[in-house]
Amino acid sequence: MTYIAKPKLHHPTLGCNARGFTRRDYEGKISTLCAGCGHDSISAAIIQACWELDIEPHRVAKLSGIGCSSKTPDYFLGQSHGFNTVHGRMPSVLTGANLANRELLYLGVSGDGDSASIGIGQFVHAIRRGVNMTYIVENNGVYGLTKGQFSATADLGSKSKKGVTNTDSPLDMVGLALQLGASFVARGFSGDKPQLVPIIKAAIKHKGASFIDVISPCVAFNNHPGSTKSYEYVREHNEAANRLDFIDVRAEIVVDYAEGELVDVTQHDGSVVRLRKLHASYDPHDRIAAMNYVHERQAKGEVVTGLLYVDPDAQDLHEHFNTSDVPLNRFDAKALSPGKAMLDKINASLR
Amino acid sequence: MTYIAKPKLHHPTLGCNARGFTRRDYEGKISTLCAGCGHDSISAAIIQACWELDIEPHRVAKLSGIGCSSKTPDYFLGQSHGFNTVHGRMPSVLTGANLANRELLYLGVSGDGDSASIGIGQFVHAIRRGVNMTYIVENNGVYGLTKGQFSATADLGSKSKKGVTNTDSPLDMVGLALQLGASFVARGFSGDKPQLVPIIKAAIKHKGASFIDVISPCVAFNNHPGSTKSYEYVREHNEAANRLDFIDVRAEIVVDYAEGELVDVTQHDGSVVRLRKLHASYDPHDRIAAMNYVHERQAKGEVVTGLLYVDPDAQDLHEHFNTSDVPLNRFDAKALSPGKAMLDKINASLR
Amino acid sequence: MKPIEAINDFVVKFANVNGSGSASANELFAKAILRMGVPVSPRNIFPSNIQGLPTWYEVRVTERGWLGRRGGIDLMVAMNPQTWDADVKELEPGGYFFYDNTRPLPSSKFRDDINLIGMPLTAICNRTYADARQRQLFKNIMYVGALSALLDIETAEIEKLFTEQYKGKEKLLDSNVKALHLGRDHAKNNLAPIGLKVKRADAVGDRIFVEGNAAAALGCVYGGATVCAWYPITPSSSLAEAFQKYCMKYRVDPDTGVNKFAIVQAEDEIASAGMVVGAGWNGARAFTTTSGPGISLMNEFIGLAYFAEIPITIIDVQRGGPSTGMPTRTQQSDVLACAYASHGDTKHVLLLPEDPRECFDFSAQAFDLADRLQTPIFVLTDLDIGMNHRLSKPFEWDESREYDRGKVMTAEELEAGKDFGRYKDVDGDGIPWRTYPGTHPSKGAYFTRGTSRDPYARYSERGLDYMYNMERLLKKFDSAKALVPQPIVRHAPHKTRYGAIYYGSTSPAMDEAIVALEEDGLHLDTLRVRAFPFPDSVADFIAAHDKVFIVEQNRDAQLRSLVVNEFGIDPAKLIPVLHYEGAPITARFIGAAIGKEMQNLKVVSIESGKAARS
Amino acid sequence: MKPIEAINDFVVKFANVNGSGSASANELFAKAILRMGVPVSPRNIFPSNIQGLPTWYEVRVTERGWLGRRGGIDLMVAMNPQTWDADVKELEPGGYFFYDNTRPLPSSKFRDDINLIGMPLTAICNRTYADARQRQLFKNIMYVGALSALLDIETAEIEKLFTEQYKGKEKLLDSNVKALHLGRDHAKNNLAPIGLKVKRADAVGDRIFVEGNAAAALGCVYGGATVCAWYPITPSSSLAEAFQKYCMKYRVDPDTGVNKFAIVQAEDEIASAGMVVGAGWNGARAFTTTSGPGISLMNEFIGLAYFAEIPITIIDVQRGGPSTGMPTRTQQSDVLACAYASHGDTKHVLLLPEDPRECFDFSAQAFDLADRLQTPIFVLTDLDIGMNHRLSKPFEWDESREYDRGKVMTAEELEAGKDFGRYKDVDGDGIPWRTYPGTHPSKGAYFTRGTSRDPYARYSERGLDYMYNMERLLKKFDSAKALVPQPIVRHAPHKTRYGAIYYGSTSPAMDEAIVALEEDGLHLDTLRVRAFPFPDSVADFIAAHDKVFIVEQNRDAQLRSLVVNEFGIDPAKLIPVLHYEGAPITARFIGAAIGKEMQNLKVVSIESGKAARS
Ligand SMILES: Cc1ncc(C[n+]2csc(CCOP(=O)(O)OP(=O)(O)O)c2C)c(N)n1
Ligand SMILES: Cc1ncc(C[n+]2csc(CCOP(=O)(O)OP(=O)(O)O)c2C)c(N)n1
Ligand code: SF4
Ligand code: SF4
Ligand SMILES: [Mg+2]
Ligand SMILES: [Mg+2]
Repeated sequence: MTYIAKPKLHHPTLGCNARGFTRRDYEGKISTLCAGCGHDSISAAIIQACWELDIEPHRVAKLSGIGCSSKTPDYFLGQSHGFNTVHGRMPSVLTGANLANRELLYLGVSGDGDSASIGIGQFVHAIRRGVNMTYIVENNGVYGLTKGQFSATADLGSKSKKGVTNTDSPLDMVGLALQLGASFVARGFSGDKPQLVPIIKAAIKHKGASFIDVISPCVAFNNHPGSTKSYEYVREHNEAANRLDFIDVRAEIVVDYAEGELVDVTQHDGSVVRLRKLHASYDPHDRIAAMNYVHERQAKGEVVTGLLYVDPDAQDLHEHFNTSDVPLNRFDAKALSPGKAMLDKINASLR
Repeated sequence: MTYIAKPKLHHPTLGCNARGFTRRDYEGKISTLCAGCGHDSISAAIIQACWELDIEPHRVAKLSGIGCSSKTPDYFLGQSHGFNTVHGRMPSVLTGANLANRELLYLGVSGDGDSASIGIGQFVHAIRRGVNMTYIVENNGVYGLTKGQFSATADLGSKSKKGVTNTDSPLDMVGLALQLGASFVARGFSGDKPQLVPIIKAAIKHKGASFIDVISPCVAFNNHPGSTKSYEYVREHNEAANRLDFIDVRAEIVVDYAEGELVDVTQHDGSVVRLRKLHASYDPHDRIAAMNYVHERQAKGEVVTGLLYVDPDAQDLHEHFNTSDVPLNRFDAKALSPGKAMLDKINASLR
Repeated sequence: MKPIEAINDFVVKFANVNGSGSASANELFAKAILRMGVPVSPRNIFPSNIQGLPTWYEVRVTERGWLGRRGGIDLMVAMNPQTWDADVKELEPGGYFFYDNTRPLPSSKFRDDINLIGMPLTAICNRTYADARQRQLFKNIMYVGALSALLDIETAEIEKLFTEQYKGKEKLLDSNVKALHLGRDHAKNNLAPIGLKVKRADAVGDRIFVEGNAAAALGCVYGGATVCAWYPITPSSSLAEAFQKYCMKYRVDPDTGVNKFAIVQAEDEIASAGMVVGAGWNGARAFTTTSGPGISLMNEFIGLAYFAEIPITIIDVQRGGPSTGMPTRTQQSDVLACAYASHGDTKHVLLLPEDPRECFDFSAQAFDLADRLQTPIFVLTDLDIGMNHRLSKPFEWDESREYDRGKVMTAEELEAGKDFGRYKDVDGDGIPWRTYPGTHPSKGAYFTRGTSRDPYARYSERGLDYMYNMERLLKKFDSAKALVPQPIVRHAPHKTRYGAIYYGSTSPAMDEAIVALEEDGLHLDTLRVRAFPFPDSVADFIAAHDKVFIVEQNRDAQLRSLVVNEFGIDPAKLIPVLHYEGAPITARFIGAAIGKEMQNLKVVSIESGKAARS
Repeated sequence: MKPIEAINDFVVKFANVNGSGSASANELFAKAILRMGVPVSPRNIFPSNIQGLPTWYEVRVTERGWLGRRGGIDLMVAMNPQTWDADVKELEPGGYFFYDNTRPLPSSKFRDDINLIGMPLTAICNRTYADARQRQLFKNIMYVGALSALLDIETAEIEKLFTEQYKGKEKLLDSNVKALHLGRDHAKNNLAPIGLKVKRADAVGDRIFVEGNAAAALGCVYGGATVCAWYPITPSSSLAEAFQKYCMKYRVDPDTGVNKFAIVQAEDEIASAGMVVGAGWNGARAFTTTSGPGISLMNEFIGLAYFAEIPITIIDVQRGGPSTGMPTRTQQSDVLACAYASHGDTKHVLLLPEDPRECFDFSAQAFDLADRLQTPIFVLTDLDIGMNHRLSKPFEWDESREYDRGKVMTAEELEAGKDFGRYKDVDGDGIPWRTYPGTHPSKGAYFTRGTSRDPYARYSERGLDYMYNMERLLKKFDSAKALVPQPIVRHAPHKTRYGAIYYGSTSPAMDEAIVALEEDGLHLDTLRVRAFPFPDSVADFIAAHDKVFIVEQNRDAQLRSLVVNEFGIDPAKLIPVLHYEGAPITARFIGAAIGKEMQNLKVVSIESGKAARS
């Protein structure tokens, strides 16, 4: 049993953020995942990101499907409402929740089985609709909770602990998200917190469907040498497209290195994502170029990480729908029922 | 009520093919679709392709979901078994059927609602698995049978007859199929039979998952000016990547025009797809290039048609599974039950 | 053979080709009669197809106000060659057969016990109109004109309907009026009068003429639904589409122009259910509408909503099952599928409206019940009510009505230190308290899941925690009995040992059948069930009778098994009367079935009576 | 307080941390006793988690062969600090508490009515092994060694098991033997003897020791399944995985090396069902295996297979519902969900195996039934049978057995001009003929659909065609009664007015309870239902008794409502005995529940008897 509370998360000092919360205030129940599970590191990164963004914990809604990864929302943001829905169908539940109250922050946490296998349909459509959410897939290439069967992101030809070989070509969630028109697409690695935290922060601040594919090794079932989802492999083949700093609105921007290699992305709320390019070739505003970049690198066996595409002017489902700023769950009968007089008119029109 | 039997299909002469079948032998019940429905033209093209390929009608299995498009298998190949399954789930039924008897030809006919909306999940996974089939989406951007609601391929911002505006970004089935690793990807137009017939022939001869997206206008609900799925629009913006001739094994190849502008693709069975390139830029063997090409053209509002990608050496699910050539549905108890002696051994091992 | 004679009491059936524009003409015909103060009850019998297949429109003209399907046709308007033979066959002896005699037909195509009314519609149209489309459309108006002459329908009423319909489109108005009179005059001058007549009456009252789906949609608007997620499926699509229409009319903020609603056409029924669950969890009133296949797909989410206790509303407009079944026919065959939907031990609340008025009332009430009971509420209507115009009591709304949002703990209450156990029965009714996400910075947050948990929503695999929860759910279900619409009992003029239970769209046929049976001296008390779980009054009603008929429109007597199951009543007492061929049940069918049974029972009881005495 | 004394009749419970490798050690313990000719019945109680949470292994040692769960613990092996208090609490007074006393514990952590057996396991391990993993693993072997000394388990048997397990891995073998003796010797030298003993006996016979899931998988291999499509879900995954394992062993053509099977791990349960439907339609024997949530998702396809009449087999290894429920606990709560699965009027065939032997038999038979009846066949097993080793009659297979492929019309028959109506009842049993796709160039092709059709499979919306089909399906369902496994009746030594009906995993507890009740002079006849639809013999059994108990492991008495529903029996006669907290039902529970009821009934009947006389 690993304790998110301890070593992994804690800064030496239990500092307070602008709202006076310490990291502890962003933690949840004690994790019941395997010692060393990548998912726990992602929970830690989420906690860190929310703390740094001064988010009020209770203004976040955490939704997940079923799986080890989907259990994690119970292990962070203990003051937020959470919903462990059903397997593969979290995107629809999140969409509905988002429609009911646009004021909360929506965090969707899922696994590769949950999102790429059973859930790919709902994933596709939630992205298409531009639901305002941060959607994190904790991608380990297997079904952890059911003891190591292949998921749809499993490597072609990889062998399971039970000796079965996978013959289906793997789904590339990042390529798919780009293809589907997600307005924020990134990939991280549970083993690289410095890169992951700002990605999560930028995603949370992005308005629209933010998708983060996080490679998160399953130490119990898919961490063997050769697995492209193992710690070793990702460490060796991690091809960071960029390093980013997330600069919140309040902070003023200090340029601390040579011009030219910097890309600043200003999001709708004025917050800025600053990318330190590691590849001249690559431009985070060009969807088609991003797809290419990812496909080419992937073909070379590299795991491209970083913020791969962002459309800072994206619209979300509520804008599409022109829904009121007042959350729909707050209206009462007076606001919603057209009233008796109108009903009599309607009756008259039906005679 | 339109009669597939008449004008549309019939060649002046009721000629016989190598197996002695006339086109009539490939027809089915009288279509009950609207006069002018694109789907009827696709049925006609299928009939033509099967006739030209000398396929024995009863060796084809036709599977579909639910929708006007999914009704069409009743209107062609009357001597084939057909299965009008449930909405959006034809791919799984076809997969199972294919596993049971690898000797038949599997034709999956579906609509954009059936495959892109409710069915996208099963579509994705059937393609990933490389099921040996010809999968045709009769794409009109609407739900015809339920009277004109948007499907997932509907244009962004288009207005339905009932005055609702579509705010979801459309799915590009071709881009998706390429992304998913389909080994044969093409797009046709119900109004361009000369191009469509050879595409269908090549697809049928391809071993692996062949996907054809056929733009097929719905005259009842989505043929209005401005609809990218209308006859008018496609005629104007049809950007053929190539023109192809399908040359069956038996026929010897007559080169009838300048070298260089030709690409010959020889498939596993020796049959040849000959492409007359219309765009130098473009190479049907390069998946990533094909994706680019399609995305760029699409961005310009063009409808790219033709054979866009083919991997002539693709493997199918049976090869992945190493299943016997003898169809699984043909084995009897002697072949399948390990027998009494073995069972006694097993019992012994359990004491 | 004597020609049928009847005033304000006959059935007209139009046989058309779908997509030919006949629908509006036929509706015009029905409405005109209604405007003369004579109740009508029309029914569409349409194919699962867009254009070119046979479609029928059956209008029952009934001054006595019998809105059920009667069965039998007195006047056939045969406009579809494809179905000619069947249409000829279906007519009652002495009935009238109106047809297009432009092309002469051999007498073999007719019957000699019916009255032929030939009119050269095509000829007249071709003579009058150049454009093909016009010929097609005005032919329909023309036969309405002819019928108005034959049946004494007041042209004034028809013209009034035209003016309402074509406000601002004067050209269309005139051409329609012209076509009408063309037909009417031809009939006047060339056709012999017939024995069927419409006579102005005052039998309609303040009733409204509306489709159940529109009524239910309006009920959702008034009931405060703000989130609708749906997937198109016949016969429920028009409900969601009506909701969209009404929202655009009544839910757009006049000042800001923003929407106080969100409607998602989801990718399928699973997603629709999921969205509704998410919205319900987050405190919005949310519903989906579907039909049988959708219910099957929603099973997993229904189980989650039951066990995690999420308020959701599902309106199932039933059609012929199983599987894709008969998409354009009516049935009451999802009763069991909904009552016990999903794996494991589950029970769900069902509301069973009889007509548009109750579609409105129950849909609105469903949201109160969902919030109060924190569980899925099913409104089970069907194609017969949903997609046909039905004469119905006008809609009513009490201006002072507030929504019952159920047990929602507020930030204030939490702040005040009120104990919050999400799955704890603090009030003894089995209904726990909930909080909306985002309510309070440090209190009231909980983790919702479909797995077993303790009263404080903490994950638990302990048998005792599980049992506590499951038994509380039973208690909650019991609490529902008092909250749902109560049954309606009707006592026969004479005391009787026989009763009948029925529900939903069976109502009008049942009312008529009861009167017919009484005319034969067969008396029954009746109880109309309006919701599940059944209040104890249903058991009392059964206890008070020797034999109770249960009339339903399905094969397996589904409601009957619910009655047996929930009350532990001896099934021997409950005689099923089942009609499930897809067309709505008729008074004649019910009357015959119950009549026969009662005769037998009488005989038996007399004999056993004898036996006893001897 | 007297220490418990018992020979070959006690319950040992191991409390461990999951993922700590205790499972194999505990199984070793159970098997060793089995090898001494003494029946054991072990049960895993595990969490829905991979590593670090509490897990228990309960072994009942029972020379009399009672394989049900007894309840109560005589010897607790407490290896998990997390659950210490609960484990202390659960022990019977006078029971033995075996624990690791490396770290001294305050007496407050114990009870004074139990016997403590402290052994410094950690100390010994740390002393003996350097490597942490070894310390962990061998600690388990060591306590088995100690227990072998305390309980007189023959080391020879344990060592034999080692040799079988580590064939070829001598190093492992030796180190295990070493650890075993380390523990055994320590116990011999330091621990006081206890009152529980294992004595060699001859009570096992030729029975095999196997998990129901493995048995069912083997049944599928023997039954001729060639296509398996599944989606992982506890507790069914090990069934599909066993099928894979057996196929790789017995279904690879020795000459060509090709597979005579195809197994797809589908993307979800909807796809699994769809693939099985496609394969069944195309003439292959196909099955899927799942648990509750999967059944909910398969609902639409189940309805299609019922209505389009496609042979498919679904093995549902039931777990605690509703929703995600209790994934690692057992229940019989999918009975209704399966029997009436999907919208519209449907009824499905259920097979109800009691143990691994019947899991094998019924799974194999399911494919014959599916082909014969052309409909979904459900095999309803559960976690208790499926995931625990259970002593069971050995598997049997008649070498001459052929598969019954049902009514499949051949090319020859078609060629000979035999009339083919896909949905026509030509034999009077409601079962139509079918053709495999590709059978004949010009005859026998048809279009399969989920919509209504005529007997020749042509699309039809006619009520008569629909009714013909629906009533034929009822007839077919009736024909199933004679084909499914028949109930097993047991008559009490004394004539009795009481009966009991039970099924599935309840069997062993029931057998034991009956004997206990008889010892108290309470006699019941019993009937074990083995399939649905129920043959009439079930109704006869009920008719022959005044009161019949129906024992099941669910909340809502699901099988009882099937009995009432299908036979129209007065529910008052049927007394539900329900156990559904997630742990398997026990003989003690059944005995207590039935005993109490029967005492009451006796009293009542005597009094009413009096009443009658007076
Ligand atoms: C409908 C349904 N089918 C199957 C399951 C069983 N199940 C639980 S988790 C899981 C897979 C989880 O895989 P993934 O999403 O990758 O999460 P991980 O455990 O790998 O983090 C499955 C198949 C379920 N809970 N519900
Ligand atoms: C589970 C289910 N949901 C909904 C429907 C209703 N339905 C029938 S066809 C259809 C859409 C068909 O659209 P498409 O696949 O594009 O076919 P088209 O009619 O446009 O050719 C829908 C929603 C259904 N039959 N089953
Ligand atoms: S099984 Fe894998 S995914 Fe699950 S907790 Fe353990 S390491 Fe993590
Ligand atoms: S509705 Fe549209 S898709 Fe359907 S038949 Fe008519 S034209 Fe074709
Ligand atoms: Mg995973
Ligand atoms: Mg379409």
